[in-house]
Amino acid sequence: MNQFLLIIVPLVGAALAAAWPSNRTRPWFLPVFGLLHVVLTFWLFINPPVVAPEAWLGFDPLARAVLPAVSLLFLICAAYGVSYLRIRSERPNRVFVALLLAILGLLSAGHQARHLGLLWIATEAVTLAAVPLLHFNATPRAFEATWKYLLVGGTGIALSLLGSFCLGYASLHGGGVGDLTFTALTAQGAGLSRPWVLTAWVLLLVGYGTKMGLAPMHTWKPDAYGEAPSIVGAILAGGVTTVAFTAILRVRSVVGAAGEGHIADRTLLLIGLFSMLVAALFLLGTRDFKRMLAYSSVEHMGILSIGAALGGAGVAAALFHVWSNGLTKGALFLSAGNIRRAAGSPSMDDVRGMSLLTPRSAAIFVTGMFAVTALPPFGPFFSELQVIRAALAAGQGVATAMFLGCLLLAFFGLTRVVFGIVDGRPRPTTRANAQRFVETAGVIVPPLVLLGLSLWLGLFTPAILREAWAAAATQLFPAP
Amino acid sequence: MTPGALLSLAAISLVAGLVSGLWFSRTWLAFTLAGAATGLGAALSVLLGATDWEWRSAFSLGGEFVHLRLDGVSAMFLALLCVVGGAGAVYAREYWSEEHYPASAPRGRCWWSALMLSMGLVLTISNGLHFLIAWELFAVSAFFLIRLDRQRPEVRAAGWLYLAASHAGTVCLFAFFSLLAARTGSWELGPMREQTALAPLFWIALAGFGVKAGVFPLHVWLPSAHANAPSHVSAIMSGVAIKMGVYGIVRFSGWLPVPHAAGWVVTGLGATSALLGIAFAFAQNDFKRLLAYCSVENVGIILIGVGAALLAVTHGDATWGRLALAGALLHVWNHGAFKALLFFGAGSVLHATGTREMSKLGGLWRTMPWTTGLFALGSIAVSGLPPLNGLVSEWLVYLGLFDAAVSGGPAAWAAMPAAIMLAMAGALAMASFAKAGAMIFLGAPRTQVAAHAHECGMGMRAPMLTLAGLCVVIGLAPILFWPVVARAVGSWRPAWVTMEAPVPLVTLGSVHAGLAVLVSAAAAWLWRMAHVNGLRRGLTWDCGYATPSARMQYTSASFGGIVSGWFRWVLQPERKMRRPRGHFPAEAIRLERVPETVLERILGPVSAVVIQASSSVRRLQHGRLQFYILYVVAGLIALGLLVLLGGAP
Amino acid sequence: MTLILDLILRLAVWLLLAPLLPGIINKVKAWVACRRGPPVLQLYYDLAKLWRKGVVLSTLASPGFIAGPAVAWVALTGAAMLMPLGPAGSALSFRGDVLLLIYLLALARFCTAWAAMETGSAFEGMGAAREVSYAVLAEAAIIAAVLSLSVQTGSVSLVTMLSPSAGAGAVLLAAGLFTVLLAENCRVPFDDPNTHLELTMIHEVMVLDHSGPPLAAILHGASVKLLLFAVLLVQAVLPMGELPPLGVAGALAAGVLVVTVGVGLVESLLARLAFRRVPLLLTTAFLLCLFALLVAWKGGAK
Amino acid sequence: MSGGTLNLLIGLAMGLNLLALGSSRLPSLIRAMSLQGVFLGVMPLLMEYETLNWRVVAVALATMVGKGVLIPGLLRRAMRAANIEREIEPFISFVPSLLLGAGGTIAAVALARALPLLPEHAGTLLVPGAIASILTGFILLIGRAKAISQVCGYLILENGIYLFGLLLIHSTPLLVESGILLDVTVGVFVIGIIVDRIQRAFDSLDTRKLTTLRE
Repeated sequence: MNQFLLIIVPLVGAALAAAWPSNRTRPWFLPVFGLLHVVLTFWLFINPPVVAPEAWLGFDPLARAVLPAVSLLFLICAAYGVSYLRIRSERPNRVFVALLLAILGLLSAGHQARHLGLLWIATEAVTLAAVPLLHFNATPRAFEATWKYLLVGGTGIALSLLGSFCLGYASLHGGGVGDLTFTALTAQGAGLSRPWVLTAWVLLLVGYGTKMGLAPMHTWKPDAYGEAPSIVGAILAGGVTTVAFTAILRVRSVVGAAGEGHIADRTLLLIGLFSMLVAALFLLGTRDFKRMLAYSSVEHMGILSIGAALGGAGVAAALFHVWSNGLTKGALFLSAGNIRRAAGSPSMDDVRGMSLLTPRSAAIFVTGMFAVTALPPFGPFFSELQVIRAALAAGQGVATAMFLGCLLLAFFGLTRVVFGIVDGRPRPTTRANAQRFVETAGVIVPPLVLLGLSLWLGLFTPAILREAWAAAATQLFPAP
Repeated sequence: MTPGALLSLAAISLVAGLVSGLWFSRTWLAFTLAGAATGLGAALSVLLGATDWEWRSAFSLGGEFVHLRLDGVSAMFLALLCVVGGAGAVYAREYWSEEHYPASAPRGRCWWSALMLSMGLVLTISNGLHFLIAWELFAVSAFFLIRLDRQRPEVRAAGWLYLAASHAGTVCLFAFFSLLAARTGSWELGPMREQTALAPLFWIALAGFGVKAGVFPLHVWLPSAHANAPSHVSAIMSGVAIKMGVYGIVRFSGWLPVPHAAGWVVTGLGATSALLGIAFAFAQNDFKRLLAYCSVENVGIILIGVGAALLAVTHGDATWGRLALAGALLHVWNHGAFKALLFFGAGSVLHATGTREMSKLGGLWRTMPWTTGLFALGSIAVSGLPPLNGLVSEWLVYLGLFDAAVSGGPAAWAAMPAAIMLAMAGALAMASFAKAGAMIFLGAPRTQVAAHAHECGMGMRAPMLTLAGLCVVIGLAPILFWPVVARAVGSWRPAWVTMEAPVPLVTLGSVHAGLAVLVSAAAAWLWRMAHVNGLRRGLTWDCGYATPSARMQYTSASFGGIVSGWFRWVLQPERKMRRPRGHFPAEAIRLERVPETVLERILGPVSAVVIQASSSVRRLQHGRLQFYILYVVAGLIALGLLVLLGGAP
Repeated sequence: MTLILDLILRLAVWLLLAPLLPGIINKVKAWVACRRGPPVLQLYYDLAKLWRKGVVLSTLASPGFIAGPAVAWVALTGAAMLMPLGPAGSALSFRGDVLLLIYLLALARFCTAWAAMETGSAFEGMGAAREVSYAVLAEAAIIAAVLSLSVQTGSVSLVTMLSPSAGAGAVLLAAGLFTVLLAENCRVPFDDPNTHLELTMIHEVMVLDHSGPPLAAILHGASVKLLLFAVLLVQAVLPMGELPPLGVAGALAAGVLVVTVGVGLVESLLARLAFRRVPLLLTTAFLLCLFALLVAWKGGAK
Repeated sequence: MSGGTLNLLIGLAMGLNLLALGSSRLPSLIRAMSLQGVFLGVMPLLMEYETLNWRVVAVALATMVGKGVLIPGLLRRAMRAANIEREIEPFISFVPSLLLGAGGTIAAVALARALPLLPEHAGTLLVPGAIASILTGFILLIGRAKAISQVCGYLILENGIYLFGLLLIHSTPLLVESGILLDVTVGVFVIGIIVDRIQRAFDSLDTRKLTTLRE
């Protein structure tokens, strides 16, 4: 029952928020329902329910390994959202608040979906629900970004639907009775028709990869992250992408059961490395620090898919990375949002010396940058090291070398941009603009908390979390 | 007290310093000195005692149990860290004082404590994961120290270059430790010489630590970082921080099996760094850059010793290997002492004149007698001249090389060229420091700033005196330090442990002492004779030229001209000259700049290519939706082909 | 007691005999030029005179200007003390004393250069620059020579090193060391001690501003250095192992005389090299020593 | 007999693809698309006519209304607002797109053989038709400059997938139906709204204007 609550509670909240009259008090729905959701999630996390194998929806190990991170990230972003929406009080926030909560509900559904169709529906519902959030600023640039997000994402939707059809037909052709729960598909295993499975894998990888933002399907990301409010960016990067990732993981387990695991792994590894390389090259040149975050997110999606390509240990490491990257990226997005608001521009060309204008946000931004580039003792360091170790254990020496090389290039790019905007003497225009922005506790504490979580996650990874990741890995890769 | 107790005291006081540094400079100094003293106590108690100190935690950090270990090797480096760190802290309070740098002084104090703490951790930790953590913290705190004065663009550039290079090294270390963990199945570090399968890992470690150590082709970050950092930071960077790279090489060449070629490569690298590093130093005009390049040379000397020791491990006998390694380890201390002293001296010159260009200085000995004397002493030490400490360690390395050559094995092929290159490096070092001392302190002031310099205060003088004292003591009584070095050598290779000095260090020390006495006696006597016979002051002989001016003095460029001519192939100096024309030439210009060859001539083009690639890739994100969808289709097709090819059994 | 006596005698020999060599050289040059030339003891008279003279100190010079020559003089004498004298051996012999000797010479060079730079005169800067620069090659050559000796004799201390066996190596070594001697002591063809054109000088130009006792110290030190190199050369190449002590002493004296005369002849027959050619000659010397080393090593190998 | 009719309809749909590719005038493009939508709406009724149940009927109606009426209407409104009549200088001009489409259709028929089908589907043109429409959709999405043409392209792409989904409508109705309903929502609400907004923000529907976001 509780797993349904995870979905229903936020949706109810969304409905209430939509009905709520006051623009000033409506934002409080976000933290309240976020908190409720966190409580529910962690209650389920501590004592996980038994999931019936034929259930279409369930808090199974995979959901247990990822959903808490999303919920936590959402709560903190929600807390930030209250003060953010107070700053943006000139904009009506009815749609914004309602859809954010709706997204939380749909994310819970997507993470818990154990049925091909349900998973697809949830994922795409999230995609569509995110659309109005992207053009919250209602600038032409925002609409352009939304348009691209919509059509590229829509293509992704279409392809993943086609992929789902193919997988369904594979089961049908293999004598299945049309039961599309992952349990059934996995059970059918080698009975699935090989050509259809492979076609389905390619289509689903591209479709959900578009949503994850793997290169070369990442093109919507910089525009969307660059134009959307940073809180939306944080939730997209830390929440929505993870749904697509878990989708790929679930499909991967079916393909593995069908005996095509090695091909799937090869494709995952290659597309991951390619994404990292592309992202690193973009990072070397980009001059916009919000787009920079988008490319960094592409890079980390690459890391995730590389982890997924490395079997059990790699998947556990990747799930660890989902947590560490999501939380750290959140801190980066929120502090970047502060800097963006204070500076009035996201471009290195006009933003300088923010360490003098917004010292706290700048400090968080720099720390977050170091954290996300695997500086110990923050979370990403440990998770990426686990990925590296898994890769080496799997004998992927060359891939590891490329992986490290891309990390290095990305580090060059990120430090270049970050110190470019933090150092130096601010321009007078920036100075004037920054007068209107106050670093209140409301906009400083949430990113700080995220950084703290990332640190805690790295240094004192709770045994129960490791156990949850390992359980998820065994769920996807049952030990032969 | 046990080393453990002392170390925990040290850690506590450093943390207290880290906290208090933001507000109270005096308290910070007290805590830092306390930390340094206790740390030094711990190091010495291990070095003079017989047993290593080891501690395993009950709790786990990052999924691993904390495992600390202080043995001979790490204790040697720890002692150096404590001495230089403490001295630098004292120096910093006057040099980077609150009233001069209200903004950055507090930050500087905190990062200083952080740096000392993290380096201490690097030296004591014996678990791969935690080693990486401490290593990165150390790298980052050094980075923030370098860019203390971050309002200046060149400082920022130098800091970024350091960060980038250091991260490149760290990436190698990621690979190294992960491979180690993957092969051994745990992050635990310790002696595993018998697992010969691990030997190839040494190369990755060499690359990773070599960057930090500033070995010649990998030294690109070092000159600008040392030159642009505040001088006390340059001192600890050059005196201790780059030694962390040396520590890594020594440590893991001692714990892991080394490949057969390791000795050759390390010796070769060392010899190259020694010769080319000092050649670059001699060509510099910026005296802090000169010191920085000189650090490259000294790391080279250290590596020659280490390489000879590795040669002895692979083919050869322990006797000369032990000598070379002892020389190398002692040189780690010596270089730490005199290079920190020299950087402090440079700092007080910078403090007094505000310029790093030797061609704008001169004649400072009148206004800054203390600095002059101490700098001269440091120069004698760094040039490896008797009777100071520089010679002692170089002498040990030389003996190791000579014995290797005499032993006639294949190692001789490496030892003899190394010895010759070491000799040339020594001569060049002497030349460089004759030049530096002369250009800065002697002759006539070349500019107004040089004419109106002022001596540094006691706060900066005291640490210099301490370090100078250390140089003298090691020089005059090297035998006192032999047990320490022998202990370290013993913990590098237990088979090599020995207590009695295999070389007449006593004799060397007494000769040094006698020399010191005689020298001062002779100087005094000559001085007296001069006064007895009558002493007049007159103009310098100017060959009858009527109006000599300070600008007619030999400049640093002209002094180094001959040698930089010999090394033009690597120095590649850029010249801008206008020859004098006609009978009464109006003006003639000759400007010479020595570029960072490796950086500008090799890395520059490479990174240009990468940037080119990046910009051409970025052009794909041109905002046209149609193409974005095309990319999706392309991805679809590519993956489809991949699966088709992969699907083919 | 005997030790003290031995030390005093040794000092006497070195300090008293050293100034003889320049005299002999000048005499030889005079003979070749069919002049009468200055008396052999000329340098003694000069030193005595200088010792009594007052000092003119440059207004720019620091106390280092006087300390420098003193240190250099002590360093050179100390080096001489390490050098064995045939049967008498050396005052102090230990493993690696040869390296100390080399670095004592370097110390002397450093102090002379430092003192020269004190005056801020362009001439002396020029001289110091040349001195320290050419020293780089000279030291390489010396180390190569020393290496060859120690490889040949399997020892690292002078007393045992300097009893070589005759052979092709000896010839090469002789040539190399002789060239180094000329360079280190600033003789023709590297430098011309009697020229009076500052622009062309190395050593002499470094001491332009010195006068009185310091100058005396410098000149005497220079002569000690010359004797030192002569003794080194002779003992490095003459296989005197089997001779009786007196014979060895005689041979040593004769050898030193021959070297001195040789220097004189070279000075009177050759002209000073152009400066850009100097490195070439020094490199040749280095290569000679290197070949000597290879010969010694391969000889030892078989 | 129904199989024959079905194939006939699919053939017509494929023909409409070519029409859509070839026409430079937006109204005819929209008309082709809406007609295709109507055909697609009829198909499930044909396939399931012996076991006709309310769900199938609902799906069919939703499709016909959504794809045949609602979206075309919306696009027409936007077109009128932006008063554009025809596609000018497309990225891939009409003859090449026609050739591409035709070639693609042939390739689709060939490609469909590679994928094994169940006996009851063996006779149908569903798979080739689906592939052909998907291809057409992509060509329009990539090759056209006007937002409206791209939307049409997207919907034709969806039609292709719908065609494919009909293979499964018997075994796994829910997946298919939800997919269809979601298409309709995507189409109607979101795209419609955004097209409208863009029309207002840029007061044009030429995507050449939408290239301010770039590196």
